[in-house]
Amino acid sequence: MTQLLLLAAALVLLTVLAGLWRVLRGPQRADRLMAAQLLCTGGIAALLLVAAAYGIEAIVDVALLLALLGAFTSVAFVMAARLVGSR
Amino acid sequence: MTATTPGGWLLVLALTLPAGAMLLGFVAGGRHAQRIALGALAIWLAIALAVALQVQASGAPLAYVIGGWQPPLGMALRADGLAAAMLLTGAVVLLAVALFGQGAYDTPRGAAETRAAYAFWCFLPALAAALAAAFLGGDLFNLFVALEMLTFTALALACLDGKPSQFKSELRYLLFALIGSVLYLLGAGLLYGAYGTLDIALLAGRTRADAPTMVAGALMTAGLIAKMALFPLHFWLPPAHAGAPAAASALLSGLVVKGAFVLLLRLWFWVLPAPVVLGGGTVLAALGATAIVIGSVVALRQERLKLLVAYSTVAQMGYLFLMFPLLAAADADAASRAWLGGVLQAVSHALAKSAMFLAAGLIAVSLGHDRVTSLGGAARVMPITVIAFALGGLSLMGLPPSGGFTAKWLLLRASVETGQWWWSLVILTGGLLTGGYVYRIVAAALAPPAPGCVARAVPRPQELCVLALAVASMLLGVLPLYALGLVRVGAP
Amino acid sequence: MSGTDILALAACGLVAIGLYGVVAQAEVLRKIIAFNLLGAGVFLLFGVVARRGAAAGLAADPVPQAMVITGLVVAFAATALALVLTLRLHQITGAATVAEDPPSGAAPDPASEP
Amino acid sequence: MSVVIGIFSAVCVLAGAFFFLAGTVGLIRFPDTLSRVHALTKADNLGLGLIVLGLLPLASGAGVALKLVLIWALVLVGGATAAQLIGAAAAKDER
Amino acid sequence: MTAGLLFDLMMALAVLGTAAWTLAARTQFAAVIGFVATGLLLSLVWVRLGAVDVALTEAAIGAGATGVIILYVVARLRGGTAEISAATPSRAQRALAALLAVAVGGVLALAVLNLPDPAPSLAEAALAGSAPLGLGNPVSAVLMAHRGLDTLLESVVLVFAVLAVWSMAADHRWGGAPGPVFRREESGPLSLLARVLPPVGIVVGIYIAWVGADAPGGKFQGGTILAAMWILPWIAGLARPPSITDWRLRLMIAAGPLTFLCVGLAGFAVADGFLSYPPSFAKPLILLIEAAMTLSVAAALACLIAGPPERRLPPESMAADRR
Repeated sequence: MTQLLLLAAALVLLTVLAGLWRVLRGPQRADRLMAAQLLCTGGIAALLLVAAAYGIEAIVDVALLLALLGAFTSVAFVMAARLVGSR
Repeated sequence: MTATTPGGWLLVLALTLPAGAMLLGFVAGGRHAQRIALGALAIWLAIALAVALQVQASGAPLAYVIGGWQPPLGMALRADGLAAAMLLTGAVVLLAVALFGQGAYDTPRGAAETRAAYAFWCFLPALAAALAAAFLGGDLFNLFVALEMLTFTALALACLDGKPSQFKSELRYLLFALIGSVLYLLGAGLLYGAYGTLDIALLAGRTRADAPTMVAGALMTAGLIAKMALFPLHFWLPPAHAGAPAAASALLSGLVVKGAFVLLLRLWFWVLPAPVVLGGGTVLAALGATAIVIGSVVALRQERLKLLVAYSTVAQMGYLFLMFPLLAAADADAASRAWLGGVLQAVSHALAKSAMFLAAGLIAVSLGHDRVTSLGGAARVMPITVIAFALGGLSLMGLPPSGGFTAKWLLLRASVETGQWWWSLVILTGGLLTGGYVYRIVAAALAPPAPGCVARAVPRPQELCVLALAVASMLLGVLPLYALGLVRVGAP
Repeated sequence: MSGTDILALAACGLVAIGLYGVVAQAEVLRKIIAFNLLGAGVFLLFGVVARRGAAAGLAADPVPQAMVITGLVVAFAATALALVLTLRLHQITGAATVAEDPPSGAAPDPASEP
Repeated sequence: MSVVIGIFSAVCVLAGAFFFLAGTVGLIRFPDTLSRVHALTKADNLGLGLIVLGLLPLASGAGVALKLVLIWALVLVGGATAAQLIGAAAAKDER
Repeated sequence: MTAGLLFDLMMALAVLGTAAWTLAARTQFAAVIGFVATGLLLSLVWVRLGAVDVALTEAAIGAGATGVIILYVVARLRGGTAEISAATPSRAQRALAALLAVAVGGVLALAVLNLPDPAPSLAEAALAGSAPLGLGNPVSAVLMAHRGLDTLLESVVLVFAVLAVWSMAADHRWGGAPGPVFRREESGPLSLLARVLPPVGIVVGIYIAWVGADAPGGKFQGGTILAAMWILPWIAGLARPPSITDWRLRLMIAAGPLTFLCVGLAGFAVADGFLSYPPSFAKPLILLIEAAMTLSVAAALACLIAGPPERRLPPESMAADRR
């Protein structure tokens, strides 16, 4: 089971990184914002899988923090993008 | 093994009192901040004096093991002669600047809190806390935090006027200082990786001349000399120091750069292994010598009084690096003289330069400008200020009986005794050039006023603060030598 | 070569990238971002040191970890300070770099000294 | 742990990972921003949701399980809000 | 083992790739996104390095808070293209910078790879030292006791920074509220999030701060979450930051370091001296400091993100805020 969970974590991370590469290229701000969000979600998934694989509960807290601040950060970014856009 | 010495609690007090005063002033604001700061700085001077007396009397460094946790896991505060002398200097300069600042940053009863005054009275005790942390810290990482405290305080003080022309040079200063800190931190990380501690006393004598140690030493030195504006990393300093308000310039040039200097001494003569010091010291001294010559020549050609004084700081900081190869020399007597000379140079420069910056500020207020060519009449309106400026200048030149004279004389002797006579040529040349630019100012100030020039009188108390600092830098030269023995306590 | 060594090299690479950015980029804002990358590299090096010091059943030496936590907070405060200065510089003068002014404006005007 | 639960977990986790993969492929292949937003939200919510579902039986206690669900809920709410705002911004950009 | 190695290699390349991309990004906005992405990856690396406490801090402060604060400045900088291109270093200068960077990186790599093996470590000492304090998390023990002075000074540095940021304001704006004004969003997803998220976030923030004594977490991480939950209603236009002359705000910012300082000095009377805790009472005292610090970190971070005061409040509320 541990192996499987770690494999899934690596798979998620790998696909997220591949997607990241695509989206960081843009062309729009929206694409880049999505890139960050995708990375955040992928990171959370990978962390949860690793936490379960090794049985380290504290890692779940990292994922929790990422989920909370991820929501906050994406919204803050969109609001800032609006400020930039309104120039 | 560090043990808490009798009187070690004084070190805790020297650190916590100004920090607490800053926090209380921050909350209370307005007029209260001013009163808290003045009171705290006065007590701080008494504490610094007590520390110096205790070190002098016991002839051994003071130490305090925080929380009873022994290094390497815990941390210690230590005050050797160097720390005690610098702490005392800092306390004198800070109190003088605080009294001086009462003129410009006073909040009268019932008046609303203003931005500049609030920031000034909060950041004075903040600077005291930062200096105490930098001088007394016994742990390289703790000293990193102290460096950042110094940077933040210095930057805020420099921007006190909120003048548009100033933001660019202060931002450049901040970038330099931050990169300097990061490089220092990088070196500290390597040292921890190599030795498993960052306690200076534990590292002393344990370091090896291997790759991690050498690289760490190089990175930390580079970071610190960027903060001290040693040639060729000096160009941020003159505009940053000259653009600040007078009280801030005095603190920046007099004290803030000395924080990094003390760290550099700790790094080189306690932490780094002897072979590195032997080889690298000459390089540092060569850079210092270049700084002396170039800084003085450029100062000589400045049109603005404050920029001139700022370039003089670049040159005078150069002298501090001359002690590095002399200390590494085999001759113990000469090394001891070089140590005393170098530290004395730092102290006397702090006193003299802060007096000169404050004097330059008063002159600028009185005349409404600080163009060197039209200072005529200044000596008539404010003789005390001009005398103070001249006394500070004498100390920088190294004329007897000033503190600068004793410092430069000791360095000169040490350089001859160790057979490194070429440094003495630099010292003499620097003295002559310094004489040139000080003469330029004093002569211009003594000249009759240009027609149409209106010079306003300046408040007498402010003039007296300036004079007190200049006289203190003079008195340093007439102190009997045994009193200076303080500096030798715990020397490397 | 162990995994920790690979991450150690990544830390060195991050330091190099950050240093290049700080020196070679013109805009202050990008310099600040690069400064943060440089800082991240330095902290990562502490992480490598901590990992190498794993002992007593701990996955990493707690002392460098505590230093990094302190360092991260200090670096954040420094970034905030640099940013506010950048913003004010821009608001007042319209400048986005710290390049030398043309010589005429280089000398600060001391006339308005308090 | 019973075999049934183990298989359930494995299937859910792998399905979640697959959704991430599918979302990424969509992200790479789709031509315009709005359809990429669509691909992303699917991957996000379903992929993470399945992984959380798969990990729930493995959780060591109720507290951890609660945290897992909370994480998913937060990602859902945050992702939905951000996607809506991003979409609105992107639509404005394209106009 | 080789799978782990491959994973490390992948993470290292990803971090370096996003970092390089951050520098190369065409717009400042893109550069910030790249920076946040790098930070996110780094927090995964920290988990990999076994430093979960740092992973939390990196995610909260290194990536989240730093990214947001940079972005709000990016959003307000305009133009300056001519000036920027004039100040951009020439190709030769850039090559020189690259050479310098590669040299430093190379020398550093040489040094790191030559660190002694086995590495010196204080892990054992820290573990032994945390037991008498009743703390299960040695990192917290190091932060609060063994290297307590660092933490104390660091919390003071945060106050320095807030004050420095405020003091950059224009004179006539002194006494105003920090930051730009956001349009009030009565409905829509943002306003919903700004109402739903803070209650959850506050609970999570307090939990992360509380759990720090025995598991990864602590005041800085929890405080950052609380700060974010304070900022959110602000950018949704639902709440207004208080005036910087409001003494309650100032007390909140200074409460943490003041409490730390007082407990530290009380050590002279009730324990072995400065910053030492009486053995039977260590944990409650540490928790007291942590609680005050969490509040202060939250307030200080929120103030740092909001920036200097940018507008004056209406006169009547000014009078109320001033004592």
